[in-house]
Amino acid sequence: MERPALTMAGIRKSFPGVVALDGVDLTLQAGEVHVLLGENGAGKSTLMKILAGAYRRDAGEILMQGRPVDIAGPRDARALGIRVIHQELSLVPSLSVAENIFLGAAPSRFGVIDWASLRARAIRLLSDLGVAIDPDAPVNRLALPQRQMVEIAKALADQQSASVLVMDEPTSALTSREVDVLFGLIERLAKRGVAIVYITHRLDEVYRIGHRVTVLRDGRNVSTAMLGDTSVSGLVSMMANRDLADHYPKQPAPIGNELLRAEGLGRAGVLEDISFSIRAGEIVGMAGLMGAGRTDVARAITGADRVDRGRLFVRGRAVSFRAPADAIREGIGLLPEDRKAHGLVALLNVARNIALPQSRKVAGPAGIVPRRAEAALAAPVIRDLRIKATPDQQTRQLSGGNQQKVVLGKWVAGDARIFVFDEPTRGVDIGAKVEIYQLMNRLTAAGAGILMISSELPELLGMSDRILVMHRGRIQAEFTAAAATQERVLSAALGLAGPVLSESPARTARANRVEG
Amino acid sequence: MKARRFGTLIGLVVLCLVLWALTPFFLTVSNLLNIAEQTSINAIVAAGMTFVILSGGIDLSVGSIVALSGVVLGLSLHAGYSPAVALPVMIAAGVLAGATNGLLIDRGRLPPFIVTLGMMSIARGAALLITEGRPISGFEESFRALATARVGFVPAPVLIMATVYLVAHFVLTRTTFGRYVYAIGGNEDAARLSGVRIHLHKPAIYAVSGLTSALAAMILTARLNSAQPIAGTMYELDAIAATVIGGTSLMGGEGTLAGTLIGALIMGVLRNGLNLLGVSSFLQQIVIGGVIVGAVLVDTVLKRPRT
Amino acid sequence: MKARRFGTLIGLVVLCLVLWALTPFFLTVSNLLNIAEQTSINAIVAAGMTFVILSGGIDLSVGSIVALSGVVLGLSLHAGYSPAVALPVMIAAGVLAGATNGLLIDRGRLPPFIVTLGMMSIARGAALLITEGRPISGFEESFRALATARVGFVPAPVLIMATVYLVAHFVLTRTTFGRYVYAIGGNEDAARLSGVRIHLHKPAIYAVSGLTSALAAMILTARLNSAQPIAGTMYELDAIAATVIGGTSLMGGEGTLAGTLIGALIMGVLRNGLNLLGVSSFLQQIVIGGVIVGAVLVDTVLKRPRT
Amino acid sequence: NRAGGDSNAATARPVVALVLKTLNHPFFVDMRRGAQEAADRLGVTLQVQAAEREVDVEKQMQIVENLIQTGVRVLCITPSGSREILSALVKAKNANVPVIVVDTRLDAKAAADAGVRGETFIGSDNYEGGRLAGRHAVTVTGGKARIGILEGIAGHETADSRLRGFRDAVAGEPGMAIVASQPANWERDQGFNVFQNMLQAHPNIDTVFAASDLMALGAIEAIAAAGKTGKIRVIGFDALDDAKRAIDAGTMDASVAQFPYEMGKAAVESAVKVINGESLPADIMVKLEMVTKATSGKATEGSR
Ligand SMILES: Nc1ncnc2c1ncn2[C@@H]1O[C@H](COP(=O)(O)OP(=O)(O)OP(=O)(O)O)[C@@H](O)[C@H]1O
Ligand SMILES: Nc1ncnc2c1ncn2[C@@H]1O[C@H](COP(=O)(O)OP(=O)(O)OP(=O)(O)O)[C@@H](O)[C@H]1O
Ligand SMILES: [Mg+2]
Ligand SMILES: [Mg+2]
Repeated sequence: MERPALTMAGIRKSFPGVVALDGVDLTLQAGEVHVLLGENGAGKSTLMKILAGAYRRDAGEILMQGRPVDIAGPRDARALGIRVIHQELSLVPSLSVAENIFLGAAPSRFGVIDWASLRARAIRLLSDLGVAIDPDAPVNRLALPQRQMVEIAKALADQQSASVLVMDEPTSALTSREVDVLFGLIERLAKRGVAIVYITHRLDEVYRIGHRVTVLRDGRNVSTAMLGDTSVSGLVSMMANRDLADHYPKQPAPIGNELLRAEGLGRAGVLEDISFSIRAGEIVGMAGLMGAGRTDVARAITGADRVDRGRLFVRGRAVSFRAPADAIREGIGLLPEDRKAHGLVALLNVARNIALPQSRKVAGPAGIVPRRAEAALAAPVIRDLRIKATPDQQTRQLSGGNQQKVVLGKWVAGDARIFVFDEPTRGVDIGAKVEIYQLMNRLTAAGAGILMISSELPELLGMSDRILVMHRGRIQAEFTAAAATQERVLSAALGLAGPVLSESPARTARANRVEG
Repeated sequence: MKARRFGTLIGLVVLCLVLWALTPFFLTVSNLLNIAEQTSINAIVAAGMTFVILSGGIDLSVGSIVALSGVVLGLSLHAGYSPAVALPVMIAAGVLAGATNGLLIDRGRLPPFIVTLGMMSIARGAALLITEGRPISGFEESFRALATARVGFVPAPVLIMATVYLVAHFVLTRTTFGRYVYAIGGNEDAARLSGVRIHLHKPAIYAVSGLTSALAAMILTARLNSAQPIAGTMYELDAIAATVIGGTSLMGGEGTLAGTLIGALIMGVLRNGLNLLGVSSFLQQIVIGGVIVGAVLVDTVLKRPRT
Repeated sequence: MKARRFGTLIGLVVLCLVLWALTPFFLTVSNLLNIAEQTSINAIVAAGMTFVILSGGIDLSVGSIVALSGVVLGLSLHAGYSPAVALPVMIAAGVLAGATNGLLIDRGRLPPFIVTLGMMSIARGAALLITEGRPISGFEESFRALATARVGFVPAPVLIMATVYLVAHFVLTRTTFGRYVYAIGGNEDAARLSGVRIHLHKPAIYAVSGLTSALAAMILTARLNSAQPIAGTMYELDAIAATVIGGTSLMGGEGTLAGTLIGALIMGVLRNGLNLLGVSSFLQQIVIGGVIVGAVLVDTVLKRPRT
Repeated sequence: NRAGGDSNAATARPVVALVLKTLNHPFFVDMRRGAQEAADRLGVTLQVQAAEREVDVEKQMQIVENLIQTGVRVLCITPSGSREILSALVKAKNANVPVIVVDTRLDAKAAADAGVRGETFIGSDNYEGGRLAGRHAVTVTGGKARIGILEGIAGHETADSRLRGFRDAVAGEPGMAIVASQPANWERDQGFNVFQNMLQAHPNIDTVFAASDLMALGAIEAIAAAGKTGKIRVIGFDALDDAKRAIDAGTMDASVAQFPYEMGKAAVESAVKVINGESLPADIMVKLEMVTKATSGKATEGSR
């Protein structure tokens, strides 16, 4: 066998109170796509951050082409040809897309930037990636998936010198179309001899592009194998040390009364004529391509954004939300898409984050919080969702997937009846995903209604009772679970199919409704 | 967080040890009471400032609000109202000015720095205007007792300071409002989406700062037996320094009141010590600047995680 | 960003129109040149402040650095050195003080507010110490020309200001250093992970602020024919106000120098106008405070996206 | 309660404290030098302390409280507030530290109420100085002038007295018109800017009164910039060195001299008398003088 492109041997890293990595080995060959798997908090990102020079290792060594190297900072890593797409996006919001892509590596002479060449190269790169993003737009104008594409473009900015490319959950915010483009690109790079580390929680992707797989558990190696020699269930049991019988354990609940109804919601330039309903016991899926407006719907019905037009009913009663607090009072909970920006107060501990929406209840009328009340509220949530953290830990110290579970936990702990989940399983490991699905089953069984926005079609198809498909700010189509297939949903999302393919309870209800 | 508070406390203790070694006048009961009394005004202002900074804001107007509420108090007392009337009126003035800051910041979505910079100028101008620039002096003993009385051997301002800190600490650690202060400072968007009514709580946070400024003005007026429209100049810098030395992050979301109190004491002890040692005024400025940076540096080094 | 700059410009124009309507003295060539000249010092300090604020920091020490580099200049000139020697020396003093800020902030990972607050006190103390509190006055005409000369009808300080702005604008918009300023302010972690040498650029950013403070001190000293250790008091607030009125975000990462210049002009025009109108001193403070808040409010309303 | 002070006093030279409003102003720098000269001559240790800002009476009060702890024998003070400082002086009295008041008088009634009595007052009257400046203006302009005034920090006692004195002196003269009065906050660069602006609105101003020389010196540069040197009389206050040079150069007309050096000297001399148990007169008035080109040589000598 030829000399490995990169070897990490015996890597140790501990944070105050946690051993994140405990003697981990990883070997990469040039030209391979090496999948790194593990439950949330297994240490995947930490290992890659050490490679990127973001953290210093406590022990262990790193060899490139057989030679030991010292990676003291991000610049060293770059100089060695290591490129990393981090799990938590790291872009500069106010700078343009083009500048972000070439940040730290802009073409310049004597410190003066060559803008023309910078733009031209950015445009070329973006079109290689097959995305239509304005290179001059400031990044803070982009939606999360677009930012993710910029992040990918940034890692590829000077591919010529890249020998190792790390992708930490690059597709967690992407829809299938962008995923296809990205995979094409990964294959081309691998052919060119780049060693690629690919971290994901989407097991379907593993077999599409991976050559070898390394599984971590609790900061230790479990195994490294050729993917041809493993099965999905084998991987799952390696990661979780248990078997998962069913990946989409949908348990239909009895459908009850209407909980929420939107009628003709609209906001200039963003949403148009959004009408649908959610009934007790129902999971309503919502599909769409990047930027279709799903997040805007979620925000509009939870009081996060104002709407220009339309009406909203909760249990048949017209409501108008001035702030999310009003929606929460009506029993509506929103799990936002971007947990870092909208979901977590990173400096607060886990218990206080979970208790935040329930503060009034925790505190009672006088507004005084009894000692440990929050911890008491949070403890069962931490247990039920298997969050790898203590109630007193700051949430910023948690792994990405565990942070996601904390955000979810905020609503589970309360008495919301209507849940709006925007990408609920983003960055969540396969075991936890199933737990979340089971949680959704429990919620619907108890009479709750759920709007689940997701870019993972299998999960939508597997868990929804109905699926709404959005296209350019409108509801393009609506399917019953039985009528929905991958192809039909996709073509609706692309705007190819007719407006409504199946009978739509919400629309029918609206057509038959008597004014007053 | 605990390590951090600890770090600042070490700084205070070291400072005290150094002064104890350098001058026999430092470690006497009367001097320590002296320091506590002198620290009280800055400490009280800094308590409100801590609320504001924890919420991710800043309040430059505290000094001017001290002046404004002070002259409101002075005028009320001179107009013949009893302290039982005049004090609520002056406190209302402070709270109102603070709440106005908060409303402008929240409703107008303006940077706190600018709004409170404007208020700094406006409140000062108003204080000068209503007094025509003259101090209002000479109050009855019943009122002056707020500064001069002693309970046991503890001066009244120190008692007031202790009460303010106990109440504020309770509010910050044990009430929903306190939680919201941290949540808003940590991530305002997330707090809003979690049902925190920002429109209610932001003005309240700045009102707290207005309230503590008014309480400080009360002590100051009693102490000087005079309400001056030019009082409180630069108080904002002292209060911010105390807060930040005490470990509260200017980014918001992180910090404690105990830290702020220690921060205020460090500044008070330092000034007192330099006076006792007879250090020249110019050198004092250099030493104070150095100690401010040094205190935070020690604290940061102690707290720094290995990465 | 463009809308925002536009908003502030509208504010400036409205202010000018109001003053034009109120007093015949406002819109004369000589008065406008006056304003430009009077604005130059604050504008130059604010240019450096803009670098610092764009990078997510703040510099409270600018006023003290003006004083310190001013007295260094005065002492050098009085010691018989020619301006060709004295000016580089005083500029080095300013740059050094600024770089020290930057090094402490970067290496010590200290909050810029605290470090520059410390430097504010230290540099002021140093300026007082080396002059024993006395001004240094009376310089040769060759040096004073920096303030008194005119090129055509344009006063030298205005030319210097224009040059500073052109160069600074070029640096901010066209060089890697300039873009790193935005990147560090926008997301320091991202900048670091992208290989930006924070350890190099942060001290440089504060050095720029020290440099502009020294340039301002040069004009101020020539203009007053005197270098004073108490010069520059409160310059930090004026410079920050100009920067923020000009649309630069105190969170860093967003803003322009053109905006800062407009912000400085708004403040200059306002002070000039109030003098021309003979507004009473108390009222002036209220009006200035109101206009600062008002200018940013108008700007924010114009820029606000509908949500 | 002053055991520490006593043992100190027994072994070392007696300590006299001089608490100034500030040391940022040449006026007080001169006062300190006078005091130091006397202290060296008379064999006492001088401790000089000052607040950073002239108007910060609370900080001055703290300094007094702290100095009392160290057992100073006599406290000389230039009060930042004539009534506000009394609270601190009461504490001095309770600690048996005699007080000598310099430059700014205590408010007589408030002092009596508080039971505070300074051993003596050394200084000259700011109000009188203002009147002196006003009368000088009337004399040199022949009773006909268009006057611009540069005010100090709003609400500042010293500046206010000087202004009142000046205004009272010119009030009776129908030909003396005050056309503009603006604050320049006691700063040189603000004196420049404000007067430059004032000239725009009132180009026919022919006389300036500035409540301190710092502002007057700024105004002189503004006048030079407008090419009006010699056409506008500038009257200042404090007779700072820079001002005297300007008077010699003819760019400034006059300044009221208060002789801070003399005040400082007299303060320490009086303190030593207090220590020796000698009695002092109630007031030690230091002369006020109009420094003009004719007198300036003499004046410069006098204040050194
Ligand atoms: N800065 C930090 N401080 C303290 N603990 C940390 C820090 N970063 C990571 N950890 C801990 O280290 C462990 C590994 O985290 P890491 O982010 O590497 O997990 P991961 O495998 O990437 O998980 P995920 O799939 O959820 O992204 C977790 O227990 C986490 O809480
Ligand atoms: N913060 C923002 N500022 C400006 N435009 C935004 C912002 N967020 C989203 N948009 C724009 O609004 C449109 C709808 O975005 P939205 O996030 O609702 O889409 P989505 O269907 O939820 O897609 P996804 O969830 O895959 O990002 C897109 O064109 C997007 O670019
Ligand atoms: Mg991870
Ligand atoms: Mg979305």
